[in-house]
Amino acid sequence: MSLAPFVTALALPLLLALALIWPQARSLVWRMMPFAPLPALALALLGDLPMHAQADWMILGLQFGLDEISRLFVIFTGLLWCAAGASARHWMRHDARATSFGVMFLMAQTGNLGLLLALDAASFYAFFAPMSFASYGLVLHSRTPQAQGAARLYIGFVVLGELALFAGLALAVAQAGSFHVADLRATALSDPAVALMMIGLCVKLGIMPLHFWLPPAHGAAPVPASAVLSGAMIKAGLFGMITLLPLGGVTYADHGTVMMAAGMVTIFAALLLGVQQTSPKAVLGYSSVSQMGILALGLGAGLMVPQAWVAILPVLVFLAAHHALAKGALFLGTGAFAAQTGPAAKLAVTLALLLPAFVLAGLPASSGALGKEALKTAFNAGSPVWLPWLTVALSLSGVATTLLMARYVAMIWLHPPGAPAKVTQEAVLLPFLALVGASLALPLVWVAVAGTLAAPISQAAPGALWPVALGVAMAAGVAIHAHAQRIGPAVFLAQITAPGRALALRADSILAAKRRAARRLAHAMPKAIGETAMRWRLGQTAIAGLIALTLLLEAGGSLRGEAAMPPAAQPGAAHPPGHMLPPYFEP
Amino acid sequence: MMDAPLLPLFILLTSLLAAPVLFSLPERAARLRTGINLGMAGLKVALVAWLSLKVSQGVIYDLRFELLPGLEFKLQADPLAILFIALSAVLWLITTIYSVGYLEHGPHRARFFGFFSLCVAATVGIALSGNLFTFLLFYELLTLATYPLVIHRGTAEALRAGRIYLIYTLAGGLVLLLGTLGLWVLAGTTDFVPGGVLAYVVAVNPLAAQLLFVVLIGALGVKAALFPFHVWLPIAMVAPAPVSALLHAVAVVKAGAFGIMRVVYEVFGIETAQALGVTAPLAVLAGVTIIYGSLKAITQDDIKKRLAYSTVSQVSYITLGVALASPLAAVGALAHLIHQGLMKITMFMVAGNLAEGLGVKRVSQMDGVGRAMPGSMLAFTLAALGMIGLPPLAGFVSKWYLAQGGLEAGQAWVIELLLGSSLLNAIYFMPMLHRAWFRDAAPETTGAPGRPRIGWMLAVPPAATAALVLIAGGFANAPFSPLEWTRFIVAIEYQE
Amino acid sequence: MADPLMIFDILLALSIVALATASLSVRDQFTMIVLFIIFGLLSALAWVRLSAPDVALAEAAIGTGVTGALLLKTLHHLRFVSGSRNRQPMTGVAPLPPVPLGVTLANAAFCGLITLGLAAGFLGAPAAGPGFDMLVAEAMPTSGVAHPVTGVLLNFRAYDTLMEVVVLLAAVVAVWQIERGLSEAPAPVMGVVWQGFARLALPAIVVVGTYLLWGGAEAPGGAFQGGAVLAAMGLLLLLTRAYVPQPGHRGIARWAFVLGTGVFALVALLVAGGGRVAFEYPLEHAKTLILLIEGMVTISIAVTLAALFHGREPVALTTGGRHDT
Amino acid sequence: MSVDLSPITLAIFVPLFGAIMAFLLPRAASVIGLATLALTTGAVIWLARAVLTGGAVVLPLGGWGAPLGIDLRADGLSVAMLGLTCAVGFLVSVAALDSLKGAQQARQRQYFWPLWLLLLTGMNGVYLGTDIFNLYVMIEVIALAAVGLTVLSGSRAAVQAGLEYMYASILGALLFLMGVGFIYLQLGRLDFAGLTGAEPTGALIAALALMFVGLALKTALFPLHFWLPAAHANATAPASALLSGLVVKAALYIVLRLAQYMPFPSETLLTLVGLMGAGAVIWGGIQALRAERLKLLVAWSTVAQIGLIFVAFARAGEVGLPESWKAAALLILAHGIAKAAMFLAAGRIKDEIGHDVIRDLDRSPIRPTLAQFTFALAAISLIGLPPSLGFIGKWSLMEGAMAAGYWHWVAVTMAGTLMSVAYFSRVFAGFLRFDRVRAPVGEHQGWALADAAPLTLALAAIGLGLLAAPILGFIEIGYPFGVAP
Amino acid sequence: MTPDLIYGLTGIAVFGIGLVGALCALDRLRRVLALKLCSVGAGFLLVVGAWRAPPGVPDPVPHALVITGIVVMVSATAVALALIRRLQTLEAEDER
Repeated sequence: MSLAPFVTALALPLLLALALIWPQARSLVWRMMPFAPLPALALALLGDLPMHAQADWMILGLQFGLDEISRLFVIFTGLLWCAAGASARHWMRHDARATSFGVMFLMAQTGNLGLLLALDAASFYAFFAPMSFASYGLVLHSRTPQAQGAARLYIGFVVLGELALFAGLALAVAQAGSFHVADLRATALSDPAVALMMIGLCVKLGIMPLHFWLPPAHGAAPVPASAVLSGAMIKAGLFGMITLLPLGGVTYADHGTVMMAAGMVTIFAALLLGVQQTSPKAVLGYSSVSQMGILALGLGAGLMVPQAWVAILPVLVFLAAHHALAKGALFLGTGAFAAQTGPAAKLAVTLALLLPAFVLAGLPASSGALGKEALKTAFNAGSPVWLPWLTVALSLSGVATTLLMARYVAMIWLHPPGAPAKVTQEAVLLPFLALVGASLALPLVWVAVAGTLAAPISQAAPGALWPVALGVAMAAGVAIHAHAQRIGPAVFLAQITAPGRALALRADSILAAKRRAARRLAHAMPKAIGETAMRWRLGQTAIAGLIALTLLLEAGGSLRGEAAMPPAAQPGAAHPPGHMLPPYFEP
Repeated sequence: MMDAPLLPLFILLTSLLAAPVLFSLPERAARLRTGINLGMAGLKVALVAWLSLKVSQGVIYDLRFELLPGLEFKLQADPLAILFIALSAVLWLITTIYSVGYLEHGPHRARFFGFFSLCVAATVGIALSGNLFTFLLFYELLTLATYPLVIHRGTAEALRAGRIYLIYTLAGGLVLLLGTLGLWVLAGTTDFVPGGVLAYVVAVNPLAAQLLFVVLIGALGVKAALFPFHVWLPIAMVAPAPVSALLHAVAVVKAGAFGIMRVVYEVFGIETAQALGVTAPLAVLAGVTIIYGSLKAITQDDIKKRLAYSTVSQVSYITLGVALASPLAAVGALAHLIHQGLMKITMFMVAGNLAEGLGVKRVSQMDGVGRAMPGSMLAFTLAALGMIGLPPLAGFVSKWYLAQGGLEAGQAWVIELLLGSSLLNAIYFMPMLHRAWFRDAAPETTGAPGRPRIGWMLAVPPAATAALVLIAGGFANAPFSPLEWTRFIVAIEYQE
Repeated sequence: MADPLMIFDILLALSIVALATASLSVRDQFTMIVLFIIFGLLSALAWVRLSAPDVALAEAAIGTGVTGALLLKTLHHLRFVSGSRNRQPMTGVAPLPPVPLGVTLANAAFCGLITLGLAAGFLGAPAAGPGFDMLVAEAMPTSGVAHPVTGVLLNFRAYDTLMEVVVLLAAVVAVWQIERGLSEAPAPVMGVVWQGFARLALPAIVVVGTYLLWGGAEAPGGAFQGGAVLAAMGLLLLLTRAYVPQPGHRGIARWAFVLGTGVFALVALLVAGGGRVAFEYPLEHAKTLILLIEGMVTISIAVTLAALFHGREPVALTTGGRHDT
Repeated sequence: MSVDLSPITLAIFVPLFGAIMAFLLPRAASVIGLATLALTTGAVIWLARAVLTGGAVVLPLGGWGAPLGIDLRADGLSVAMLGLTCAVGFLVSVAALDSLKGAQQARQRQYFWPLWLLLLTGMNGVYLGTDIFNLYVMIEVIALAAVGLTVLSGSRAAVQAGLEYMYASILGALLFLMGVGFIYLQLGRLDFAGLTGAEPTGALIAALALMFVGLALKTALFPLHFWLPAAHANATAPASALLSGLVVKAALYIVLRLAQYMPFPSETLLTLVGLMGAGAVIWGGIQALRAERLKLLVAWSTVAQIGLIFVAFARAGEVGLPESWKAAALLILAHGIAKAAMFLAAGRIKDEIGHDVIRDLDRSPIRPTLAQFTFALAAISLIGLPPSLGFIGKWSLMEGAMAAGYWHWVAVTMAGTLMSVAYFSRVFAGFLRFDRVRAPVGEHQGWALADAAPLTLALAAIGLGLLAAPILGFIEIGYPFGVAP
Repeated sequence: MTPDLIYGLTGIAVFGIGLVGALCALDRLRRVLALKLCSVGAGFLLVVGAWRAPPGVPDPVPHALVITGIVVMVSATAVALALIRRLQTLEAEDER
C-alpha cells in the first residue's frame, strides 16, 4: 500500500505549522486550522483495513498502518482536533502570540495523529515526544506565573515520562528483536520493560501518582489547547499501552495489581483534590485524572487476567472516545462560557454544559453509563476477587464525577475563566455545541463506526441513576453547607427557613381558608341539595325515574338472559338455588 | 377443692353485674356504693387467685355459646389470660380504693363507678376471650365504657378529648371488625389456638394473610398507641387521675397490646407470622414508637402528658417483644405487660395526688414536692427508676429479657434501642426526681407542715403498687411471680 | 270493515283518555272535578262494555259519585277558608312553589317511558290468560250465593272484603281524628227545589239501595253498591240540612261504623270449629250468614260514606279549634 | 257449636276487635288497648309454639285454599315479625300510657288506641298474608292508620308531613295495585305460590318494577325517602316509635317475600337496590349530621338504617340471595326494637327538657338520665356495636359481602357505621356536657316508670344479640326462603 | 283490535296520565284526583284481565278486586281530603 495517504495526513498539519512562520500565509493557515486533521480522518473513515505502509528510510524504518483500534482513535482524536482548531481560530485571532500557539498546536496535532498511525516503536516514540514537547508551549502560552509554574511541572514530568518510555521501549525492542509493535505485543516482555513503559505512558495518562502535572497544565493552557490536551493527547498514553504492551497474551499480575490500585486511588483521590480547586479548568483536569483512573482499572485487569483483555479492550476504546468528546466539549464550553457577556447567555451555555457533564458522570443510557456498564460486564471475564470492588468503584466513580462536575459548574460562575477580549461569541460556541452533540450521539454513532467492536456497548445495560442522583444530592448538600459556612449557620438557617416559614404561613392561612370554605361547603351542600330536592320535588321525579329504570334494567336483563341462556336450560341452572321452590309449595 | 367450670364467667360477672347496680344507685348513696365496689373488687381478686391456682394445675376452662351458626362466644382461661386478668383484678381493687378517695365529693359518681365497673368487666372479658370474635365484643365494650370516663368532667375540653378518643378507638374497632370478618371468611374460625389458625391461608394466599395482619395490627395498634395511632392517648389525659391510671396502665393500652399478642401468637402463630415476613416491620414500628414516645415525653411539661407519652413508648416494648419472635423476648414482653402496668399506675396515682394535695400539675411546679409528700414521691421514685430499668426493680427484669431476646433473634439493634430508650427515660424522669427531692419548694406548695395533705385512700394505693414493683423485680424468679408465669405462657405459645 | 262496536270502543276509549287529560290540565278546580265525574261515568260505561256491571256500578256510585261529592265539598271548604268564595283560587291557600320546567319535563318523560313500558308489558301478556273462572264455577254451588262476584266478595275472598271494610273504618277514624275541632264551612246552599227533590227522592233511594243489596246475591249489585246508594241519601240529608249531626249522635254513629266490620269478623271467627276454619260458613247457613253480613256491611258502608262526606266528628265546637279539647 | 280458634286468625282478629272496642268505648281505650296487645302477644306466642313444634302453619281461610281463596301462613320469619310487632307494640303502648296521660292529650288518647290497633291488624295481616292483592288491602289499612297516627298531634307541621305521607302512601299502594293487575294478567292467580317459577315476561317485569318502586316508596328507600323525616319527626313520641320501628318494616317485609317469589331480581336490579341503600346510608347520615332537632336526627337515622337493610339485601348478589335475607331480617328486627326505644327516649327527653334542639341540650339543668341512657343504648345497637342485635346483623351483612368479594358493600357499611357514630355523638355531647349549665344539675334522682318501656326495649336490642343464633334458627323454620337446612 | 286491547291500553294511558298528575301537580286537590285516575287505570287493567280470561263469561274474581279497590280508594281519598281541609284551615289561621 502506498505511503502517500499517511504522509498526506501527517504532512498537512506539519506543513501548516511551517507555513505559519511566513506571515503572508498566516491568515490562510488559521483559516485552514480546523481542517488540518481532515486527511487523517478521511484515511480512517474511508480506508480499507488493515492498512500498512512502510518507509524504511525514515527514522529507524518508519512503518505506518491502521487497524481497527487505531482507526477509532484516529476518528475521535481527529474530530476533537477539528473542533479545537475551529475554536482556536477565533480564540487566538487577536492574541499577540497567536503564531507561536498555532505552531505548537499543529505540531502537537502532527505528533498525536502520527503516533496513532505509527506501527513501529521508534516512530511511535518519535511522534510521541514532539507531541509532548509541543504541548509545553501550549501550556506556557499565557506566560503568567501560574502558567509558568504549570509548564515547569509539566515539562518535568514529560521528561521523566519520556525517559521511562524510552528505556522501556528500548528494553522491549531488545527482547522482541523487532521494532514492529505487533512483535512487541507478541513477546513476553520482561517485567522491567513493561514497568518502564507503563510509567512513561502513565505520565501522559495522568495516573496517580504521576498526575501532578495534569490539572495545572490543563488549567493554564488556553481553552482550545486544554481541550485537545485533555481530550486527545492524554489518550496517547492509553493508546501506547494498548499498542505496545503484550496485553492479552502475558500475565503481569504485579503490574496489574499496582495499576488497578493506582486506578482506584486515582478515581477518588482526584475527586478529593478536584473539589478543592477553584479554577474550573483545573477541576476539569482533575476530572480527567479521575476518568483515567477508570481506564487504568481496565488496563490493570487486562494485565492481570489476559483472557479478559479481549472483552475489555473495545470498552476501553469506547471510554476513551467518550471521554475525549465529553471532556473536549466541556473545555470548549468553558471557553464559550467565558466568551459570553450576558447572564442569560451564560445561563444558556451552562445548561448546555450540563449535558456533557451528565454524560461524563454517567447518566443512564448516556455513553458514560454505557461504557461503565460494559466495563463491568467485561470485568466478569476477569478475576472474581476484584470484581465486586471494581463494580463498586465504577459505580462510585459516577458519584465522584458528578460531584466534580457540580464543582465545575459552580466554579465557572464563581471564578469565571478569562477570555480574549474580542472573541466572536458564536464562533467559539459552534465547535462546543458540535462536540456536545457528538458526545450525546456517541452511543448511537459508535455502532456504525466501530463495527464489531461496538458489541459490548450496544449490549450494555443503560446503567443506574443512583450514582448520579447521589452525586447531585451530595453536591447540593455541599453547596448548601458551603453557603451556610459563608454566611454563618444561624443566618443560613433563618435564610433557608424564611421561604418555608412564609410558605407555611401562607399555606396555613390558605388551608384555614380552604378548610373553612370546605366546612361551609360541607354544611351548605347537603342543605342546598336537600332543599333543592325538596323544592323541585325531585323525590317525585325519582319515583318515575326508578320505575322506568327498573323496567329498563329488567327488560334488558331478561333480553340478555334469553340471549345467553336458551329456554331449554334446566330450571336448576337457570335460577340460583335461592329460587328453588319452597317445600311448602311443592305439590 | 370444689371444681367450678363456670369460674371464668363468675369473674366476668363480678364487675359486669356490679355495673347496673351501681348505675341505679342514687347519687347520694355513697356508702353503699363504696361497699359494693370494694366487695366486688375483693371478690374478684379472690376468684382470680383461685382460678390461677386451678389453671396452674392444668385445669382447662372453656365456655362456649353459639351466637351465629359456627360463630361462638367463647371464654377460656389459659395462662396468658390469667396473666392479664390477675393484673386487672389486683389493680382494679387498688384503683377502686383510690378513686373512692379521689371522687369523694365529686359529681356523677353513680355514672363513674358504673362505667368503671363495666370497663373492668370489658378488660376481664378481653383477657378471657377464647376467640377474636369474643375479643371484639369486649374490645368495643371497653371503648364504650371508657368514653364516659374520659369525658367525666363534662367540660368542652373533656368532650373534645372524648370525641378524639371515640373517633380513634371506634374507627380502630371498626377496622378490627373488618379484620375479624376477614379472619372468619379466610380461616373459617376466629379461635385463638397456640400456633395459629392461618397456616393454610398463608400457604395459599400470603397476600391476603399479610393484608389481614396489617388490618388486625392496625386496629389493635390504635388502642396499643402504636405510632402513628397514639394521638388520642395524651389528649385523653383530661380524664380524672384514677381513670388515667387504670386506663393507661391497664385497661385500654394493655388491651391493645394483649390483642397484638393474641393475634401474633394464636391467630397467625409466631412461626407463620415470621414466614409471612410481617414481624420484622412490626418490630421496627414498635422501635420507632419507643423512641418517638420518649422524645415527645421529654418536651412535655404537664406531668400527666409526660407520663402518657412515656406510656406510648413503654407499651411498645410489649409489641417489640412479641414481634422479635424469640422466646426470651416474649418473656420480656409478657413480663413488661405486668411490670409496666404496676409502674405506670403508681406514677399516675402519684400525679393525681400531687394535683389533689398540692395543686401541682406541671413538671416545672414540682420543686420540693418530695418534702411535702414524701410517701407518694417515694413511690413515684421507685416507679420511675423501674421505668429507667434500674435493678432490682421490675422494669429491669423485662428490659433484660427483651435485650436477651433481641440477641437470641439475631437483632442486635434491639440492645441499642433499649439503651437509647433507657437513656431517654432517664432524661425525662430524672429532672422530675431532681426537682422533687433536691430543690427548694416554691412558696405556694409549702403549706402548714405536718398536716397530711391527702387521705389514706389516696396515699395507700400508690404505696402498694410501688411495693409490688419492688417485689416483682426483686423476687422475679419466685414461683407465681409474673416472670415465672410468663415463662409458663411462652412455653405454650412457642409450643416447646 | 269496521265493526260499529269497535268504533264505539275506540271513541269511548279516546274520550276517556281525553277527559282524564283534560281534568288534570284544566285550571279551574270546579271544572276539574266536573270533568273527572264525567270521566268516571264513562269509565263505568266502558266497564259495562267489558261485562263488568258490578264494577261499573261501584265505580259510578262510589268511585265517581261519592268521590266527586267529597272533592266538591273539599273545594267548597277550601274556597271558604281562603276567603275567596267568588274568586278562583288557582292552587289552594298555600300553593307549592313552582318546579323548574326541566324537572316537570323529566317527570313527564319518565311517565311516558313508563306508560310505553307498561303498554309493552300489556301487549306481551297472554291474550287469553288463565283465570279463576273454572275454580269459581266449581265452587259456586257451595258458596251460598248465585252471583259469582258476590260469591267472591263474601265467600271466596271474604277476608279481603273484611279488610276492605276495615279500611273504611280506619278511614272514618282517621278523618274524625284529623278534623276534630275543625270549624266547618257552611254547607253549600241548596235551593228549595233541591230540598223538595231530596224529600221525594229519599224513599226511592232507599228502595233502590235495598234492591241492589238484595239483588247482589243473584245479579249485579251488592253491599257496596247498595251502601253507596244509601250513602247518597245521607249526603242529600246532610246537604239539605235535613239532618244535622249532633254531639249526642256520636255514640250511635260509632256503633254504625263498626257494625259491619264487627258482625263480619264475628261471624267469620265463630264459624270456625268442627273442622271448619275461619270464614268457612256452614253450607246450610251460608246464604243466611252472607245476607246478614251483607246487610250489616251495607249499613256500615252507607253511614261511613256519609260520615266521610260530612268529615269532622260532631262535637260541640270551641273557637279556634286548633287544639285538643 | 264449638268454636275452634286458631292462633293465626287470632293474631289478626284480636287487634281488630280491640280496635272496634277502643273506638266504641273511648274512655276505656287505654285499658282495652293494653289488654288487646297482651292478648295479641299471647296469640303470637301460641302461634310461635305451634310453628316451633310443627313447622310452618297454613290456614286456608274459608276452607277454599289458594288460589281461589286466601291462605294465611305463618313460618319462622312471619312469626318473628309478628313477635317484633307485638313486643315492641306492647312496650310502646306502655310508654304511650304515660306520654298521653295529660289532660291536654285526652283527644289524642282517644284516637291513638283505635288507630294503633287498626295498624296492628294491618301489620299482622301483612306478615301472615300470602296473597298479593290481600297485601295491597293490608298496606292500605296500615297507611290510613299510620297517617292518622302521624297527625295525632294536630300541629301544622305534622299535618303537612302527614299529607305528604298520605300522597306517598297512596301512590305506593297504587303502584303495587297496578303490579297486581299485571301479575293477574300474566299468571291468572294472585297467591305467592303462583309466582314461583314463572318465566320473566314483559307483564311480570312491569309488575316487578311497579311493585318494587311502590314498596320502596312506602318503606322510604332513598331517594324515595322524602316523606319520612318530617312525618316521623313531627309525630308524637309513641306514634314516631311505631312508625319508625314497625310501620316501615311492613313494606320491607313484602319486599323480602317478593324477592323470593318473584322469580327474577336480576343482578343489575340487586345492584340498583344496593346502590339505593348505599345512597340512603350516606345521605341519611349526612342529613342526620346536620339535623338540628333530636327527633329529626333520629328520623334521618331511620332513612340510613333502612338503606343499610337494603344493602344487606343486596350484599351477596343474586347468587347469595337465599342467605342475604337473614342479614336483612336481623337488621329489621334490630332496627325495629332499637329505633322504637330511641324515639321513645327522644320523646321523654323532649318532654322533660321542654325542647329537642340538639345544640341546647347541654344548657338544660334537667337531665333525664335514664332516658339519655336509653338513647345511648339504642344508639349502640343502631351503630352496630357488639353485642347488640344490630351488630350481629351488620356482621352477617359484611360477612356475606366479604365472602362474595363485594367490598363496596363492606365499605358502605363501614362508612355508615362511622357516620352513625358521628351523628349520635353529637347528641351524647349534649347529654354529657355540664359546663354550660348555670343552675345546679339535677341528675339521676332514681327510677321513673315512664322510662321502663324504652329502657326495656333498648336493653333488648343489645341483649338479643346474644340470642342471635336461636333467633336465626327460628326465622328459618318453614324455610321461608326455600333453603333446606 | 279487540275491546280488551283497546281498554287495556286506555287503562294504562289513564294510569300514566294519573302518574304525571300525581308527580307534577302542585295543587293538593289535583294530586288527589290524579291518584284517583291511577286507581281507575289499575281498575281498567284488572277488568280487562277478567274479560280476557276465558272468552265469554268474565272472571268474577278481578271484578271483586276492583270493587274492593274502589272502596279502598274512596277511603284513602276521604282521609287525604280531610288532611287537606285541616291543613288549609291551619294555614289560613296562621296567615291571619
